[in-house]
Amino acid sequence: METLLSLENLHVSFHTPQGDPEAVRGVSLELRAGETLGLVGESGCGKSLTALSLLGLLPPGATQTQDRLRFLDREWDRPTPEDWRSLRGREISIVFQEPFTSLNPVMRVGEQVAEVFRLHQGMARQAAWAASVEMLKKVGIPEAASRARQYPHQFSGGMRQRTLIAIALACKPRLLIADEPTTALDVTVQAQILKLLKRLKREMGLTLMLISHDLGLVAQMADRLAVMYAGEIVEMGDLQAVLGDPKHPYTRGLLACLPRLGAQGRLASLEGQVPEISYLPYGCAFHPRCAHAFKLCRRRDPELKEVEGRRVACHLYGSGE
Amino acid sequence: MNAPKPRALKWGAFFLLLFAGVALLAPWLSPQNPDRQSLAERLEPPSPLHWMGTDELGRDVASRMVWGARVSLGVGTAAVLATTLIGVLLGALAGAQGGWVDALIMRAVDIFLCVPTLFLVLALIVFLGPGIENVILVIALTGWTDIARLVRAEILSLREREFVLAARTAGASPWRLILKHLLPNALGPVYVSVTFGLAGAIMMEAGLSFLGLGVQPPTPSWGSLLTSGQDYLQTAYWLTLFPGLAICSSMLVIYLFGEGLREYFNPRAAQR
Amino acid sequence: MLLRYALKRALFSVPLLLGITLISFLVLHLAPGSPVSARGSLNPHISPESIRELRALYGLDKPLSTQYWDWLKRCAGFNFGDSFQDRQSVLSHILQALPATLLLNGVALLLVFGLGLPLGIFSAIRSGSPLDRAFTLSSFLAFSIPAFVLALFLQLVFGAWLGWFPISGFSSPWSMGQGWLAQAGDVLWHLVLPVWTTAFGAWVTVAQYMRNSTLEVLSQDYIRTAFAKGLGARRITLRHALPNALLPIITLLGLSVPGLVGGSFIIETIFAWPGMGRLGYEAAMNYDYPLVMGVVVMGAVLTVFGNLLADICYAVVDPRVRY
Amino acid sequence: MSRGSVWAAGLVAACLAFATAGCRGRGHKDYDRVPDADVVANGDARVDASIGDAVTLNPLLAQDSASDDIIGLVFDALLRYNPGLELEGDLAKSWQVRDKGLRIVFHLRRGVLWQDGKSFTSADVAFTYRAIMDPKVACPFKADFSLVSRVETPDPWTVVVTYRKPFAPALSAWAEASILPLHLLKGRKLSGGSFDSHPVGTGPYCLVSWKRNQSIELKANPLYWEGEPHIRRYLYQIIPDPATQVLEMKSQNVDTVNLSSVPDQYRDLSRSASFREIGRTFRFPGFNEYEFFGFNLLKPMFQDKRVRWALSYAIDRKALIDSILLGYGQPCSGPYVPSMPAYNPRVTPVPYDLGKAEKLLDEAGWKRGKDGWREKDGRPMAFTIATNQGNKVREEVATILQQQFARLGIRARVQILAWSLFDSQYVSKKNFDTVVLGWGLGMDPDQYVIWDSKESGPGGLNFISYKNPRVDRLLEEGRTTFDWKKRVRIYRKFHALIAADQPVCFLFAPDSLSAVNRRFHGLLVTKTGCMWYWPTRWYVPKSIQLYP
Repeated sequence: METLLSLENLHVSFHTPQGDPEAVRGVSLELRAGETLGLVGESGCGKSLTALSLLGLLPPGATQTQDRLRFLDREWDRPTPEDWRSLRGREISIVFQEPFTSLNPVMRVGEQVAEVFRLHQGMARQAAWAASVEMLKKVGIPEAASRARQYPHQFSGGMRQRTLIAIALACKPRLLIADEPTTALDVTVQAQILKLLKRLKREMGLTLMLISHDLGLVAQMADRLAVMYAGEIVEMGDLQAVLGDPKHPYTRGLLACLPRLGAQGRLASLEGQVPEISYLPYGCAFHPRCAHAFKLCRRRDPELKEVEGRRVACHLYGSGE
Repeated sequence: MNAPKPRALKWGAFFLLLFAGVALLAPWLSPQNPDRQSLAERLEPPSPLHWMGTDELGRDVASRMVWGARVSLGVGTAAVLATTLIGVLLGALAGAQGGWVDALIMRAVDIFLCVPTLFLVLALIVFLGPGIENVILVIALTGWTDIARLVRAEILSLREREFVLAARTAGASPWRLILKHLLPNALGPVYVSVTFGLAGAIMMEAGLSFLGLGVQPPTPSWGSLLTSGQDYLQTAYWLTLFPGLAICSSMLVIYLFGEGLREYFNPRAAQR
Repeated sequence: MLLRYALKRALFSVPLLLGITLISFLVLHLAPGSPVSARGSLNPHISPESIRELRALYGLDKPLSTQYWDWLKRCAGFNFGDSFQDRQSVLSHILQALPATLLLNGVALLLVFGLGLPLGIFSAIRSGSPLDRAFTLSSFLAFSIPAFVLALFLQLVFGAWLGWFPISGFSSPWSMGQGWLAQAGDVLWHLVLPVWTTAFGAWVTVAQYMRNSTLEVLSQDYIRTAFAKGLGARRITLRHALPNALLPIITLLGLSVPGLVGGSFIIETIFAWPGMGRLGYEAAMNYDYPLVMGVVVMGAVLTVFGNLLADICYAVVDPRVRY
Repeated sequence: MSRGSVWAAGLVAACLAFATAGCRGRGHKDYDRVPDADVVANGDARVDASIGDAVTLNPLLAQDSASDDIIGLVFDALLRYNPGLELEGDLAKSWQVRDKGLRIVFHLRRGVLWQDGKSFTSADVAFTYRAIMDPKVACPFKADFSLVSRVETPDPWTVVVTYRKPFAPALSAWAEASILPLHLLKGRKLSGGSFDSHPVGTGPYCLVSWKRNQSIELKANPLYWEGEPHIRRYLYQIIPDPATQVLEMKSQNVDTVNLSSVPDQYRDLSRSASFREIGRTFRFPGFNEYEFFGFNLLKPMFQDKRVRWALSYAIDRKALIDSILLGYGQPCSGPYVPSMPAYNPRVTPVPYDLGKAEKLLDEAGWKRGKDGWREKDGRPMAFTIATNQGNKVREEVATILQQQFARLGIRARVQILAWSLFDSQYVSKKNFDTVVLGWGLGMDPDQYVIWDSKESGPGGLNFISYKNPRVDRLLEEGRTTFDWKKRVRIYRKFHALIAADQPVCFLFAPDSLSAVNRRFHGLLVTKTGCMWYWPTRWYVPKSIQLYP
């Protein structure tokens, strides 16, 4: 499978009166066409920022730098607003976590979908409306024709998320980023949305980047998995490799916290908390919470290295077993 | 993620305390006795002796400004607070409850807007007699209607939000629903109306004192200084300049303080 | 569905108007003094005996309830009675003063919203920039300049010194003979300075409200979704940010409808503008009950109508409110 | 370009597009040294500025000065005052007083026409009397004619008025009553009718148009019995703000302005060289208005004459005039203004003498306590000074008096109230200590309604409750003697008596200040004014006429 997108050495920092702390400290990743990459980590580890940086949608007050961003045959080191606009909606789309506030409350739902058709494919008003109704049907909204005329506040949470998906996939983008798509929904609706995403991915040959703090959810969907901690990717590889034999202490800790059917005894939990990005410890950011931490971990921040079919950023594997 | 810019809040609070200090410490700060007339020095421009010149009766404008701060800032802030309090609460109640409560409050708004204020004031003077509290009462009685309608409109559009419905289903009492959920998001227009409300209240105090409801001569207030300056605008500009600047700067202080508060409570909106 | 709501509100406004007139009538009579004392007292020429006759003529000696009832009956037939001062019909007084005030406030309102809204949006988008800070500071300066200072400045510079505009007055005195168009041009020419004074302080308020509400809207999630769709900044501002930011402004517009009729006494006095401000003030000062009630009724109708209009517009623009 | 100037420029450009008539630059020639200066020419117009609009043009209803101004030009009365402030004939050529004042016979001028061409006869005078007394009209100055028993018209040119009691002020009443046209009003609505805004009189100017609260346009009456006025058009422009009036005057959009209420504007105009080229300023002693500081004589503190005199000595009248009126006023010593014939020159205004004031108060028992404030049997010497809101002069007087009395150890508090409140709750109910007020008097010296003890009842004008039988007798006598010289002597004695009693401290009479455009010639300027007989005297030389 050829590489759809590759990102090298992404840094995201916020400027505040007390200095410019970095929320993302040199993340590099690539996405192969047609695969599903899961990006997991506790909240505040920079996974959403990484996703947003792929579309240049960082909130004001944040600045992003990267060595190179390559998408199919195009390549940039510092994309201009026009470059970002050429990607957004047409090549890469995104679905956010908050369905309740992500739709314009005073515009009809059908119109918000049709807008993308009119903009990217220059469709006339009628054609765009028909296409939008079609798209809403595709994402599983009942009586799409009549519901399209309604307003967002008349839709349930699940239906609004489906609309957002319809908007994102209207122009058949190559990559769909789903940033915690189901977090705000209840469990039953969650399952439906995931099933929908799987179906659409298959039908439209999509590449999917699924971001979540819920390992269980990602495990059902992803082909490859990347674990982030304090603004860095600490372990990345095939799903089975990472889940079956987790190498990085943090990954191991995360998996230990997952409730298992039939398992007895107290759930394990990781001591300590995710460090504040403006007061990061030296060397490996995880070392204060790592049982195996030794002198080197406290001095140097480990790079990602190939270890048994996946890449890990930990000194345990650097200098021999 | 990043700490909100405390600068606006810091500067706002600093100036607010400064103005309040000037008002409270008037007796010690005022260079001369504000009521001492010296008809010989009538309408003199600002000079080392009189920093802000003298008024039509030869009284020192600088000391009248310092003493005037006591009335104007006192009445101004109290009236604006009262107006905002009544307006926000009734507006929120009308917006959140809807139905007959909403109709009742909104019709009260219509009534208060239409009753001729001048006669209301004159009637009040007879029954309550002149006095600063009555000035605050009148300003509040006639001022709350605008804010009420603005807040009600904001609340109406918030009402449908899921998180509100969720809170309501969880059995939140109307007041908890309003105070905890609806109001924090509906305070947008309130900031603006408070800022402009202050200047309005200061000028209204002058109007009401002019009719005999508020302070009686020779007690100074910024508003009365300004209105008496109108007759000498061409010959004595300073009678109008300094009260005008004072009102403008107090508006600025309230704005800075408000902006600081907003940044503190709602960083996302202010970050744009 | 909206029609039902509007009809319900319109029907409900009749008792409301009655309520307003009753309360105003009571407040009028509670206030100390009376039409007779306002003019006649302490005037050596007027004898107590003719004051008594005046009271009888005005019907002031009848009990309050009958006075109100008589007024209400006449009011039903659109006859608001005669002004105490010159016994001309109240309606004729109002109809003479109303056009001047509607013209002045109407044009000022257009200017205020026409200028205030774009500037508010502009400074919200540029929020935080030195330009925005300068704009906010200048808006406070503008707001705290008293009307009479600005009026005098305009009169001195543009009236007396440059002579571009007339210093005061509604129309050139000897313009009776000219054609309709010339007279209209003449009135517009007289309108310039008063409108500028009226609008100057107000458009700043609208600009700040707009800036504030635009800032609020720009931080919402659906704006981020719009960007994610790849829409251009201009389209996002017009199609997504503006409609939502305008909501509080509609209420503001509704609130300024009564102001349309009220007229500002100070500006009308300085520019010798024959408007409702002066009419209302003089009627109040002379305790001219029928004239005051006439002005109150008209103000009430417009206020109730203004608020009703604002609520309907709000429901039209914001689907969430439609009930 | 910063945003501020971009916006301003945009607005100005937009307004300029409106400017149709272009600017009205008025090059002014040198009005005095004009070749045809003394050639009486007809034409041009006089634009007069007034603070308020006329309320009604119906003489039966008019009470405000603006209405009186216009009515004075459209109508005539039987008599009028001359520059010497004595009565002379107007519509009546001459008059006699018969049977010791019980009957007055007026001999009317012949050949006088109404503005609509009908001839003026005695029937009009009789009709006017009946209209004034009509209860449905409730004419405010009806009282001046209450003593009339009959008005007969033996022939079209004589009117005989019979009184139940001799009533000297009757002559001045007939000098103020405008005569109404019988043929236009007979059987029609006397008040509230169309006549109120379309009056027809016998005066020098007729009404052209009345744009309410804007302007009243009059034109010369070709049939006027003293000859058609030279100035063919007169415009009464309503400009409520004195400062704006002065601006319009400087740009020659207005020709005559009354500046009495804005002495600082008068001073600037009279000192300005540029204004002197186009206009003249006039200052005359005021003749019908004075301000006073009145006591409530029902209050024990003020019943002691020494206290009243002490307070009067404590008032520095010169300082009041210099600071409030910029010196444009005369201190007065009694209920008359220095320029009135009835003023008693031998009674001098109370001098400013703190020493005497201190002595008198000590004698009266109001001694200074340890803290310097005066008190008597434990009660502090304190009272309120009340006045009505809206009158800047009185507010400043009250505030200054408070300060001047403080020097004497008296705690005075100022109370400024809206007029209706002041009148109904304080003055009529007599619950006040002292007031700062003023009286506007007519031409006739009779002040019965103000000072007679019988007038101190509720609603009466003697609200200070001044009772002095000798004064009552003098007033009664003054009302019944027609001989002008004897009347003047009576009222001068009355003036001296009141001054001795000091029921009120008479303060000052503001001067009357005005400005007139220099292009007008033929002004009759006397000690008492410059507007005398202007309709028949004023003219503008052809070469410098401003209006077509």
